[in-house]
Amino acid sequence: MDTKLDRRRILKAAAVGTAAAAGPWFIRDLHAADDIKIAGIHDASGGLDIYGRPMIDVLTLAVEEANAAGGLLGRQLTLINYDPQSNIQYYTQYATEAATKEKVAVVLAGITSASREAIRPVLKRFNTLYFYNTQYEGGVCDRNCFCTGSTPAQTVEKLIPYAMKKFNGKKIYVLAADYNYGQITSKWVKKFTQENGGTIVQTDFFPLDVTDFGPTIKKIQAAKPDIVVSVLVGGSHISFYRQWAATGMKKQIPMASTTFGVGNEHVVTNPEEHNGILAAYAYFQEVKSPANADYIKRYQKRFGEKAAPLTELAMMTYHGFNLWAAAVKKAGTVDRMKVIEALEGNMSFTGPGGKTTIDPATHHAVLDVYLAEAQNRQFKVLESFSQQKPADTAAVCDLKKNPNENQQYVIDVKV
Amino acid sequence: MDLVVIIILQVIAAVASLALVSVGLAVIFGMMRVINLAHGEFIMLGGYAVIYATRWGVNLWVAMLLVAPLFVGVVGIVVERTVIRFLYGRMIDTMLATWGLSLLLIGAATMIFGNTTTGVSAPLGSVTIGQYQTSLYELVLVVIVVAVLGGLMAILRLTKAGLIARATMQNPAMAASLGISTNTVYMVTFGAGAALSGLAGALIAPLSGVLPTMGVAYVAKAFITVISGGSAIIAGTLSASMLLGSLNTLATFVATPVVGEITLLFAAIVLLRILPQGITGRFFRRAL
Amino acid sequence: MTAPLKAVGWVAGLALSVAAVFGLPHVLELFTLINATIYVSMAILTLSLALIWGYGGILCFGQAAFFGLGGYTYAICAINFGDSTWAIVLAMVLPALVAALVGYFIFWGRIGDVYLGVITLTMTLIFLKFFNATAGDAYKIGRAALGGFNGIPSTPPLNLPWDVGTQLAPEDIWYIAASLLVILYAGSRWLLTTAFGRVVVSIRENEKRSELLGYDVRRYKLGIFTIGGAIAGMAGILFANCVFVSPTMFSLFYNAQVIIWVTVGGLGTLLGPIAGSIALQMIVAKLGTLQGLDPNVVLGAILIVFVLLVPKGLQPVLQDWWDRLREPRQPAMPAPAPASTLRSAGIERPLTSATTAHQPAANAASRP
Amino acid sequence: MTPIADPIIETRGLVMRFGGVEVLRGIDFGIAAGELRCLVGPNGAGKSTFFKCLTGQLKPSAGEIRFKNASIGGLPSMDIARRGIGIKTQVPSLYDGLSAREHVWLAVKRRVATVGGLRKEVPSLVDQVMEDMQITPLANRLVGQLAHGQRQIVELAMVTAAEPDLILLDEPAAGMTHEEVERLAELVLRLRGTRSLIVVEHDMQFIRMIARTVTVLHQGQVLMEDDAETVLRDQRVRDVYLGKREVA
Repeated sequence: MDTKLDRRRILKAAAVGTAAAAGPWFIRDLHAADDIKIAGIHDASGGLDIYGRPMIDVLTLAVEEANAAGGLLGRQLTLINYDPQSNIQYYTQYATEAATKEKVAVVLAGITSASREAIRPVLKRFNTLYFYNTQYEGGVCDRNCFCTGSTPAQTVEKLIPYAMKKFNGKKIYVLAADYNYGQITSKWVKKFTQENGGTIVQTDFFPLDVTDFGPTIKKIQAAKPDIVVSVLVGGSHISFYRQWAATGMKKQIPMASTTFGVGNEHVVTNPEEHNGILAAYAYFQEVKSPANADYIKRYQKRFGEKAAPLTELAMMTYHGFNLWAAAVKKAGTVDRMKVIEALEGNMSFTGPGGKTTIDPATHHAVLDVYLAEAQNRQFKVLESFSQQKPADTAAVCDLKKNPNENQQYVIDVKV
Repeated sequence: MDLVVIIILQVIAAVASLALVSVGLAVIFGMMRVINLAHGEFIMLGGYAVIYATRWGVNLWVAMLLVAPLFVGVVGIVVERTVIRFLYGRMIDTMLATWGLSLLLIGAATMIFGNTTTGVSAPLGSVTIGQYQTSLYELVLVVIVVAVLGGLMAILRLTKAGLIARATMQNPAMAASLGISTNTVYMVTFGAGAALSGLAGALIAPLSGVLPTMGVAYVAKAFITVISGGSAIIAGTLSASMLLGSLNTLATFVATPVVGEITLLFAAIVLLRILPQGITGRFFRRAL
Repeated sequence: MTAPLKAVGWVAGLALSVAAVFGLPHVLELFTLINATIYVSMAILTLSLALIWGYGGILCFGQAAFFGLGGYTYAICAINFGDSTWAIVLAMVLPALVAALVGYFIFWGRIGDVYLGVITLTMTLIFLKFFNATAGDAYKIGRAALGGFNGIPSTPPLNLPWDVGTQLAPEDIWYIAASLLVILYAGSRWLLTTAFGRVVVSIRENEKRSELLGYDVRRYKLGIFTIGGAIAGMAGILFANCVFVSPTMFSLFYNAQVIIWVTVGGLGTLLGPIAGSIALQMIVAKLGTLQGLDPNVVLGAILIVFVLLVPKGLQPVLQDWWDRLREPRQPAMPAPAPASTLRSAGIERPLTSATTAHQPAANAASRP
Repeated sequence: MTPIADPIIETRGLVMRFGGVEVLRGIDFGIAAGELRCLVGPNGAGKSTFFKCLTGQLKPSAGEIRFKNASIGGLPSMDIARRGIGIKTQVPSLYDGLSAREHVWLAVKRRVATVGGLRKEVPSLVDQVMEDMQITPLANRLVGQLAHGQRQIVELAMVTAAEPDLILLDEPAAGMTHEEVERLAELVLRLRGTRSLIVVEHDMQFIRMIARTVTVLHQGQVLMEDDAETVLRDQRVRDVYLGKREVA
């Protein structure tokens, strides 16, 4: 089928009819004929733009800096940013366009797992390298796809015992968003709770549009847990933190979260609603390192003092881009297979988020993980754990043995 | 025992909030037979009115009870003058036009305010009932809803404006022949309905946060509640809110929020199958 | 139109559509062709609503429910069977069955106008909430996990009937989708000329009268509603092949879009809504590429403007203009000043179905 | 009141209440097969409500309706229509967006489906009705565009095309020109004998043209029933009418 597609693509006249011309939202810098094109597909509008905008900014800055430093292999880079408007349909459309029309060397894209799973088969089919740079539930096993975000075995594994120790509690109540990420992550929460001698009193799942947590808060009160763990996602779920504080429960039961802060929850809520919430990610803007301080200076210089706070999603996009760039340099070409092979040679990059190394067996990243506490609209980094392995995905995926695998495993968490 | 009390309080709160988000739509539907699908966006505008008023230093209660209803009421009047008044008697067309308005307002709000949840913290703190705690604000909310419905009833029953409104509602042609300007009545009614929606948005803001797309979550529920209630404004809204709100909350307690929502929707379908004219189409027919 | 002219029109239309179906793949790039296929699948969904609302007088606020069900049924069956042949059949039958059930519930319950709208809307919301809540392990049908909010990303593409090995390329899916649109359009036109279709239209025009003549209006409404469900299901299959299935297929947004397309294209016409849907999708996609302008603003404005200024929709208005161009007014009439009289002349014309279709609803809704 | 030996339709103690208001207060009424009966009475006497009960548009609160020896009270309109009652309503109930021919076609098609018959005969049957009713020139005109009198005729054509055993005509002459009224009377007289008819009318001239027996309704009850001349001369009837409106 692939050869057929290629032949057609060559035969096809370049003329584009006026019909169905869904052009991208271009941010094109320079374009000489021998530019290396790369594409970013992140939501700049719609419900997910809060996650997407910093990712777009970081990627734009990364390409600008790379070009200022002379480009890659002596060629300039052209970044095409597509805005899928938080609509899954546009993800597939733009991924197809990036791969077939623009013939980009790499696509950095996707926020939700749904968007990733929309793009992944398209890019695999059209032989275009794919980087997914978001924290997610783990399990993707596809040689064409590199996942640089953290997965539960890297973050939740640290977060739960820390919270249990700090708050001196064993009974945990879990609130999770009702979709893949929440379902799978809550299983990991259960696993790590039990491994540390705790119990899960109850796990409740909430559709992403739920804003009324009244009955749930009463249920939590009745269950009397020692700790509440939030795996809530998105704008609607922010109302939980407000309602929780309004009932006065926040002073009584402490909270840890696998998601708080990624959507700037700590900026939107008030200190009395979020102080003391624990979270663990592969990056916090507050991480103290010279590389990070320097990067934030550049970032704010480019996008202004009020630029969106940097999250793991944004920073791993930066790391992802740089890993790809390093691999291209090593391979001496943008050819997809050669770059994949270069990345599989334990390619690593050290940046503002610490050191990120590609694990050749899973195409996930070995990362530095930070544990922090929300404090007055910022995070206070409490501890860091260097070079955490993607043990969850590694349990189900070995691309060295089975390079032709192509699926997302739902990791069977033994609980 | 405490749990029973707390569940009852939760049910009451749920009924009150359902009645609150529906009453603006009910006024417009009951008086004018117009289904305003931009209702959710009026709620959203009420929320933003509170956010911005408090940012500019207005007292929270003043912002919620005065600024937001006034602002959204004015928006309602503008909408009525520019769009709705050309479409009286064309129910489906008004639905489509207000649907368009809804999209327009969502888009405009996204462009102006950004697609980020903002909010204000709930005032008043919490109260303890036995082993349980609940937000005092939620209880005050119930009192406010009762006051709003009571006030609405009083206006319709006791004032001259109410009489005129009821007369126009019963028989527009007759009212017109008595020298009542139905045009003005409709304009004021639409404005009042919008103001009530704005009030709802303002009162909800501290609980759920404010987002350009927040209306979508309410419009379907309010729509279903109002239609299930039938044509009587207050009795209809109240009876349907009681039925649907308590079913929703109880199912949420027993099972999950999804089951709660689905229970509400199923109840509405069954209700409409049994009583195709809504609850007040069959019972409390003389009520307001 | 005179008979020969009509025949010429049909032949020309057929030639044009054949040219479009088979010509576009040679002109368009692959990604544009895939987009075009998506537009066509949505046009088929629009056709289903144009049929049941415009001709059956049933304003269904939940047409996307059948679209989503078609998509899900296709994905689940195709994953389980491995072969898409029976999946296609089931993905048409199941939405039709659900439409029949819902229709039985509605029409035998004598639920009309706005109440019907509420019930169909509620129905989609139930599907939306249900499918959104299926992320857990418990929600697996055979080998297909429903996937909750994420949907079923690995929806298998169509294969040749009973030949699992030969999966269809995007171009082939375009041929199928585009020819299906042409066939369904022609089929709908034919349906409306049959006895069944004419009775359905009579019920839209005056339900009470048809009843007083002895027609069982419930059955006719059920029939057209079920057909609409099946067509929407087909649209769902095609959409699943171009994108993939997810709960958003049931969302308020999709339901709203379809209603907007039909309104803009012209209620009581078929070609108008089809053209309207394709044009508006192109506009919205184009707008998505402009910075700072939210597509919702434009979509909303278009809807308001159409309801206020062009309530009949595009096709009837264009047809008026065309008729007027071809057949200038009788000499007895004062010479028309073209621009200004066009609108008023439009009102003199027979009440087209677009305006009359609104009447039963408006009447029923007025006070007793 | 004379009991009728073999009535085609008969009501006993027919009552229709709306809320607290009793619009029909126990109507006993009947006509023989092939009879033409006029029903008169001032506005609000309950004539249209009576027709709505007979055609299933309203479900009577009490009482019985028998048609061809079967009880039909409360049956859906559709069933009653199929049993052979046709009605021309007070405000013409037509399909404004359809042509006159389509109206007749709908009626003929329904009759063929109920009674049985060859489908391919439908078009010629339609043509015949159009011819009989002298509306062939209007065949392809949209009914929404026709003048009021023409609309009345089209509705009548449609109702008769269904060949019901009993035809109810609610103010068929309203809004017609003098010539049209004459043509209407002619048509009605032609139907008499083969069909049973009940005609509600205010136009006394029209009544004189067509009717033998007249039933007077007043305040939801049968006031009197007699031959046309007697009824029209009756003082009570005059009072009843003059209380409300002039006798036309």
